[in-house]
Amino acid sequence: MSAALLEVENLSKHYPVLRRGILLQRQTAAIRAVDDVSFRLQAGETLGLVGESGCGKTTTARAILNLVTPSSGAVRFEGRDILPVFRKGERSEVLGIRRGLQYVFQDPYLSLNPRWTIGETLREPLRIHWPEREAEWPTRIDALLRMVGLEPQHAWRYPHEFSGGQRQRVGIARALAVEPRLLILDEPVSSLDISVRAQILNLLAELQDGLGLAYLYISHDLSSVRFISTHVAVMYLGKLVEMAPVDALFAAAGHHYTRALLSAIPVPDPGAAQSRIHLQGEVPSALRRPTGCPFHPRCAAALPVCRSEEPALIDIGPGHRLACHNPA
Amino acid sequence: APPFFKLYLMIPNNQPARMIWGNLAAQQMQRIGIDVVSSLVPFTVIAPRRSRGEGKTHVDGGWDCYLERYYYNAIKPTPNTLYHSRLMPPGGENYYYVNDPEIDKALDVISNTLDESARQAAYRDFERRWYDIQPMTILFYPQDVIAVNPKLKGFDATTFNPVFFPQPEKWTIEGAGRNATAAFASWAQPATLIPMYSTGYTESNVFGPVYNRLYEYESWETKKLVPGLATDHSVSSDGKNWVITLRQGVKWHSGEEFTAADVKFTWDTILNAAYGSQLRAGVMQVLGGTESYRASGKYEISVTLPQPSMLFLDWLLGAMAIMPEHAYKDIRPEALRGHIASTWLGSYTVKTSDGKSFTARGGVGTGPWIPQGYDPSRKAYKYARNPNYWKPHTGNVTTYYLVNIQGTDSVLSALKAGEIDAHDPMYDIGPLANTIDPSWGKVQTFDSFKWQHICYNLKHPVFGTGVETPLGKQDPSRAAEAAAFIRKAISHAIPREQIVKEIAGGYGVPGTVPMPYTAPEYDHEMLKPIAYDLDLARQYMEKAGYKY
Amino acid sequence: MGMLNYIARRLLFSLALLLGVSVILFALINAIGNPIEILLAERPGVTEEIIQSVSQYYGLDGSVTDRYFTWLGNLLRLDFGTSIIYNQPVGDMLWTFGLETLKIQIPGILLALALAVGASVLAATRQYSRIDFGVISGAMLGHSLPGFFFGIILILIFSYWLGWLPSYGAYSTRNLLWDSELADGLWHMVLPVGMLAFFNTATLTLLLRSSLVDVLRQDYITAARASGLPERRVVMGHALRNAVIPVLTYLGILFGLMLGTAPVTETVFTWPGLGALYIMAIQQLDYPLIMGETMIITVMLVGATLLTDIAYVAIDPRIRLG
Amino acid sequence: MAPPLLSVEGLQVQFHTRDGIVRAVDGVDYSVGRGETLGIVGESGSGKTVSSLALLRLVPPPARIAAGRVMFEGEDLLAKPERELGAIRGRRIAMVFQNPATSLNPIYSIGSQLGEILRWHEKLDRAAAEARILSLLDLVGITDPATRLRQYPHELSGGMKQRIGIARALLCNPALLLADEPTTALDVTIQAQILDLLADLRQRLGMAMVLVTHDMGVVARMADRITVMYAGRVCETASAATLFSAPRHPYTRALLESMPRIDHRYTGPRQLLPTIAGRPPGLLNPPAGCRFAARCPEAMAECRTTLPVETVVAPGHSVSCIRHGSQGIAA
Amino acid sequence: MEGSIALAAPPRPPGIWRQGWFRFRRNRGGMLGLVLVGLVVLVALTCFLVAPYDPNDQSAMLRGASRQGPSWAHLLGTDRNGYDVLSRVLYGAPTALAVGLGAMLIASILGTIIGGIAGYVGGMVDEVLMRCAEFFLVIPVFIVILAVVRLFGIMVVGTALERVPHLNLMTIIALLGLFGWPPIARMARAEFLRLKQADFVEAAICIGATRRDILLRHILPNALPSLIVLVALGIGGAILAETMVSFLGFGDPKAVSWGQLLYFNYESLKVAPWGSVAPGVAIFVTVLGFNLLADGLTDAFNPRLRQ
Ligand SMILES: Nc1ncnc2c1ncn2[C@@H]1O[C@H](COP(=O)(O)OP(=O)(O)OP(=O)(O)O)[C@@H](O)[C@H]1O
Ligand SMILES: Nc1ncnc2c1ncn2[C@@H]1O[C@H](COP(=O)(O)OP(=O)(O)OP(=O)(O)O)[C@@H](O)[C@H]1O
Ligand SMILES: [Mg+2]
Ligand SMILES: [Mg+2]
Repeated sequence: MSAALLEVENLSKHYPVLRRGILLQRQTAAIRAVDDVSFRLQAGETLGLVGESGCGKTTTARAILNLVTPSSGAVRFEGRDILPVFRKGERSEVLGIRRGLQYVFQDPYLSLNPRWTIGETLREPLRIHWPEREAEWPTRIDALLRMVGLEPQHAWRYPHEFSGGQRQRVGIARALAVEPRLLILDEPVSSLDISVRAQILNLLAELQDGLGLAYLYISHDLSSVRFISTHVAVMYLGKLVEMAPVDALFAAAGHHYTRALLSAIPVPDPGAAQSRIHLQGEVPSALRRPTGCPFHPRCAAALPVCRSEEPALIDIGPGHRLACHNPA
Repeated sequence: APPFFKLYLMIPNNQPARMIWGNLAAQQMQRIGIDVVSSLVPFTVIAPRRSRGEGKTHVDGGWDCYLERYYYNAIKPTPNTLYHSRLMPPGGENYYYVNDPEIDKALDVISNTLDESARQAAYRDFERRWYDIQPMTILFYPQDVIAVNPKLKGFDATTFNPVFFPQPEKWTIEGAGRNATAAFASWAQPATLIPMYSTGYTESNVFGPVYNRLYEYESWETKKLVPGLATDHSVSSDGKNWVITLRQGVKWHSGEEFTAADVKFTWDTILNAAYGSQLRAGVMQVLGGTESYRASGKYEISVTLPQPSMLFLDWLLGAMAIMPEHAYKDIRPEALRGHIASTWLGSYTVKTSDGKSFTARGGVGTGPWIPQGYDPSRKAYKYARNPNYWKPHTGNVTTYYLVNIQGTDSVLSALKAGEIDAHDPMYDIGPLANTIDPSWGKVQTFDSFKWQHICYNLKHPVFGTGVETPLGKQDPSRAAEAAAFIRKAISHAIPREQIVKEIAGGYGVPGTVPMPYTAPEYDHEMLKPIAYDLDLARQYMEKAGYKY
Repeated sequence: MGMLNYIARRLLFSLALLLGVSVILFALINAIGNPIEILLAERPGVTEEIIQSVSQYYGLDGSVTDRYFTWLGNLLRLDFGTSIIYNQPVGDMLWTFGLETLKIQIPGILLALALAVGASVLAATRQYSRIDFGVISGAMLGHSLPGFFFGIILILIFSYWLGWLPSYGAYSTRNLLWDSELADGLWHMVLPVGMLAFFNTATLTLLLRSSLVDVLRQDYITAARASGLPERRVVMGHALRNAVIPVLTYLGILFGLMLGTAPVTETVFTWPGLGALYIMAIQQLDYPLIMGETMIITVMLVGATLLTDIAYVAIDPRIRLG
Repeated sequence: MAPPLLSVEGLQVQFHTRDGIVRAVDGVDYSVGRGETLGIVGESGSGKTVSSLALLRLVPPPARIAAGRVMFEGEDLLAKPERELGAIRGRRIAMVFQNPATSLNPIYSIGSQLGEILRWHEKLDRAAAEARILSLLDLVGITDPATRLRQYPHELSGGMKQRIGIARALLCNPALLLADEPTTALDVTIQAQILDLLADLRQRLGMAMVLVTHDMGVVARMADRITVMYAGRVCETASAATLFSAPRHPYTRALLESMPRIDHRYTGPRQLLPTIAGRPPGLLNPPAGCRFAARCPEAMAECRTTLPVETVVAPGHSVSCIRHGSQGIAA
Repeated sequence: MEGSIALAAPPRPPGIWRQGWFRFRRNRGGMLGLVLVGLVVLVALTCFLVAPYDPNDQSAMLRGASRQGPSWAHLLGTDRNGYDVLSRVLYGAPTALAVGLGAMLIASILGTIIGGIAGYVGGMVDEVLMRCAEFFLVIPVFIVILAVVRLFGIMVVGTALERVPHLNLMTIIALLGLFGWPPIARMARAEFLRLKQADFVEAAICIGATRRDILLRHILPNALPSLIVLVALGIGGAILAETMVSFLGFGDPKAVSWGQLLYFNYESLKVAPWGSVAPGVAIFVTVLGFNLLADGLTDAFNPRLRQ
């Protein structure tokens, strides 16, 4: 296997649950938001990360970028262990890594500084990374805007003068400003209107082809995951439960949770016969995680062993990994 | 032109009117070339500076000059206690360091002579000298003005301190039948109601009707001393030996009989340092010590004074309330201030010698009114008529209240609403007198014994001793004269007439010397009003060597 | 459990707060020197001996720290000491004066709350209407009117010109209204309570209206309407209770504010309460009284905050104190 | 043909804002038969919520219902006095809201919120009300209903709250259920559960339902007929099968095409999604003519000046598009 | 920098402040507030030009004309001191503004720094600072001001401080500032807390912005509008507090303040109402101005709260 662009190894993030005593607080439990997650992502690929709300998708992304400090684990970007660099590296080293790896946020309304024009927002990365090339900034900003399908004169506008889709384009342009190799996209279209979604998805696809980017595409909208991803990873309660190339997963999901997830998506076709797998119960909270396989209380195929033993993520096919005692 | 010198004027900040004329005075001084830095301060700032400043100037921690209201301790003027050069702080009360041989001489005579005409002459000497050198600038004599319920008859008042107090036993409220209730408003809340602890009329307003004195004033009109608890006295020719005969058959409110032991007890307590009486220093000066008096009979006191003193009769006998030995002697000295006898909050039992007991709700006295306690939320002191009073009540009031009401507006509202019948003169209602309708308030004025003045630190090198004046520097022997010129200059710069008219609402008289305007000792012939004349004032400044 | 924990924590904090306030104030008072000496220096004829003996009586003869701890120790036994000026136990004075203060403050708040509820319901349910505009404008004007000045004007009108209401004090000495202490007491309360209520109604209305407007926009209100509940029930039962929640905190603060500005209110109306007492204590440097009063007012404030916090929990099941 | 249970005719709702009049709903017509499920789809801001609230005259100020009729069981709801409308709200027509977290009053327990409605409408006593609520909670699939009664909304999960919301709507056996995006705020797996529940209830109780959503998948699964809205107006109404198989309006078609589909393979050479360019018009000063004209690939000059009116192009299929058979009125 | 893209630049569209101004301009109350505040500021700046008399001129008294009703010579009459009421009221404006602005300057600096640190750093620091804020919030400010003014007045006697002009006023301002910060700190904390987790701040972190950049370029400017609203409200409050202190006679005797004017004149309200009414109205107008301004600002900058 060639060296992966991004390699995540046993990444965990635990949030302490604090309880206030009369004088001091003490930790009574931990929310295991991300628990021992490992995956690799090759250059040019798109890994779709799916799962229900609260399963730890965003936390994984933020931990990779050191926006939250991971509790344990390692993240290697282009073969380099980046967490120690974030922690105590030189600023130039940190900037080097930041250049390679960027983040696009879910909510375009919140991800732009409302007090800055788009031009100012886009100038910021240039100011930080190439302060010496000030003369080139304006042309670069023009180019970025065009690249995401906006007009150069949009640089003078403020975020509130844009629609959601346009804002998301700006968010992407900002991420692209530093010429990254990997974009982490956290539900980039879920807050957009249906008719705009396709525009952004297309843009992402075009950018990927044009710039050779790799994406970590986080979503709970499986249709768009299917459209954009080459590989899919499924998370459940902070754990990866299945990982496979996209068609393999949609064709032959191994995990009962994955299957349930897939069958829960309503297909826009009145005739479609939907054999649905009913999932009982609600998503358990990350705070009160069941023992054994985290999915077993909702799983129709649960065995006694599922209750006591946590299944490991093992290879079951080419690029297909699964954590289940009783695969479908 | 640069100012001639700088002086710091302190204006007590507790009374708006005084602050107003203080400001005005400061401005006027500026107009004759003095740089005045005035500050409005609480009296608690002034007092330590003046009692412990050792005569230093303001910048050195002492003081330069400030505004004050003053009155003497007795109805008969007693300037000897305040201006004698022997009585400078910390021992005495000559806070201004008045140090003038002529004044000293006159004061000695006033204090000690037994010859009334000599005393009158000395008063005149004192006034003349004062008028000449103006050790303080007397601004004006306020006139006391109050408003009373038009139905109230027999009301008589003065602000002479400490024996002024309302005398409701003489009041008749018309149309109220035989059992009238009367009420009187007093501005401030008293601190303690044990007579020897206070010289203020805030307190004597309250405890006054409860106690008696050995001599009392027949009326405020005549200001004549008549027997009270004493019936008579005799004096030796040198004025030192006194024998006082006491009234017999007087009963304390508890039923105990009043005797000479009570008088001795009163004086003993005042002189006993453990009680911390504020009168102690003054009484000590008059009596010299506890050995100078004794109960020479059940109804007789013999006193041997160290030197003759006008204060003995006019102050000690005429103004000092007598306290009951049987009721107060068992109260520990330090506890007396906080005792119910002093606060009137609650009740306590007084044992009499015949084994009976009496429940007291305040002080125990021989006076016409028996305390019925204090209602803190109403701020009202209640009194009941003393049925066994040794002198008959002449009015129809049987229940009497004394209420604390703060504020001029409030007191007038109360009068209008019929809640009170009269009030003390602290309210300064002069400016509002024309808002009072005769249907609910009768405006009444009476003699005041106060005056307002600007006082100077007479150790100050410029306007006190004069050594720093141009004239004083030129000719040190004329330094004192130069300082007097400056003080006279200031005196002429003060528009007294206007102050009286504008600030005191016309109720007052321009001032001259520290002598009550209505006292017989005030020489109206000699003490012509001091003109407001800035030119004259500037001429005096020039006499002191300053050039405009 | 969480609640008890919270209260315990809160009390602990309040204790620290009280200690802090008392230390600062004590230090400040003592920085000016022996208060007795300053006090008595004002009176003629006071000698060093007298100062000594009086100081001793008031326990002012030790070092500052000694004095502080004595004071604190006495405080723990609820002994606030004796007022230097009035020679009365400070505890008793605080009690009588405190009752008088609460007598106008609490009705002031309750009345204001009632009026504010009425006005804001009227306004919020007719958002953008003329009534709404009127209520907001009125509340804004009232909110900006200096309370004490308003009080003075009230006295001028109702007491001086019209002569309907007494302008000072809490009681009449004589001539009680209808010969009844109760009626007379209530009569005296009208103006001060009116002023406090007016002032607070304005502020509360501003807050409550905007809170209510917010709540009325909420889905659950639409849902309640969609369920066919009558408008009255929707507004009073569903909206108002929710709208009151953010205003609750302010009620605590408001009470504090009223207590804090009691000196002004009580000066204007010559009310025999803590505020007036405080002014006297400050003017006369009656340090046991100053200390005791500051403590009591702080305690009342802390208590009010605690109460509002508890009221929160009672009204809003979402809030768990812990 | 029997008259439909509900028919909305020419409904107009306007927001009188400081900037001017926002024509949020500008002439909407649709009808729902007894027992039928109508799906209303449209983009955000197209007026779905406002139009359904307007049925019960629940639009918030500063909105005003400017025109139209809402005929329900033979009466015009818009003309009814408030008092009589109260008897229809919650009883004959009930609503389920989009966000279960905000549509329950946070400070009352579940039992008291539901009980209040029952006691008001049916004048039931406490015990009878409670019994009915328990049976309904059971019906909507809530385990341990007795405990839930005493709980507060914040103590329940999102799915559970939505079930309660549905139970609340069903309390008085309504003839029509208005469900405004009942599953948008929920997770996919929970959404599937709720949709199942709704489908099940509709069958068991025989109610008619208006299901508002912007998810084509949801309407495909649930609706008998579908109305597509765009910028405050109806574009097209047809039976579910027709709409998906033979959409007439360019907007409907573009909408259907532009969605990535889960049942489609996208691997291999990169494919792009067909998209609709531009964005919906503002409703403050909506363009004259067809609202979609500016984004429509097929638009003619006439489209920009002429307002298309809804025209039946086939039985049960009506379209508002000049190109596709509808007439227009010149603006 | 900005000029460099000017080639293709169309006229610059309104920025957030301009936008705010547009929204503000439509708020009638806010505009009225602005006008009132503008008036007070104008008066404060020009009082020494427009006031007919020196504020300390008591000459009316020497003429026997104190407490005179309005006349041509004295448009608002004279007061008990013989001062010209109009001049006194006009000269009160700078004092009021000094109090309001001074106190809020102190309060907002303290509040923003403390609240900012608490919100940004979080954890134990937050806990301690917020306790501290609560401490100051629960202490009855007004009571403390009275005590401190009185005691401090005695303490400074004989020290160099005594010669500082307007020491008393400065004490009051300092105290109002010192006790005025907690609400601002709370707001600043909430805003910093919110903004520190805002997506655009995280985006800036991803881009490699330094902490300084984040605090000064992203968080602070976005927190400002909410804080400005509080400050505008606080100014009115501070002015009111000072007048109350002065009204009780604890104010700065040398300062020409409206509260002082009331203190001297309210007892003669019945015979000379102009002496109290004029300053009362001045206080009212000023406080109303700041309150309306704050309200308009809320509307303009925090439409979130209004919608
Ligand atoms: N700062 C935090 N403190 C405590 N718990 C947190 C924190 N941030 C996230 N969590 C918890 O971690 C878990 C995972 O959250 P995360 O945001 O990563 O989920 P997600 O998969 O992105 O969900 P969604 O689809 O809703 O965005 C959740 O249970 C959440 O409650
Ligand atoms: N308070 C308001 N003031 C002005 N316009 C409003 C207001 N509320 C809603 N609107 C307008 O009404 C139009 C329709 O809103 P509505 O909520 O019905 O849309 P929707 O189709 O339900 O959208 P969504 O899918 O986001 O729920 C929107 O364009 C919106 O701009
Ligand atoms: Mg997420
Ligand atoms: Mg909607």
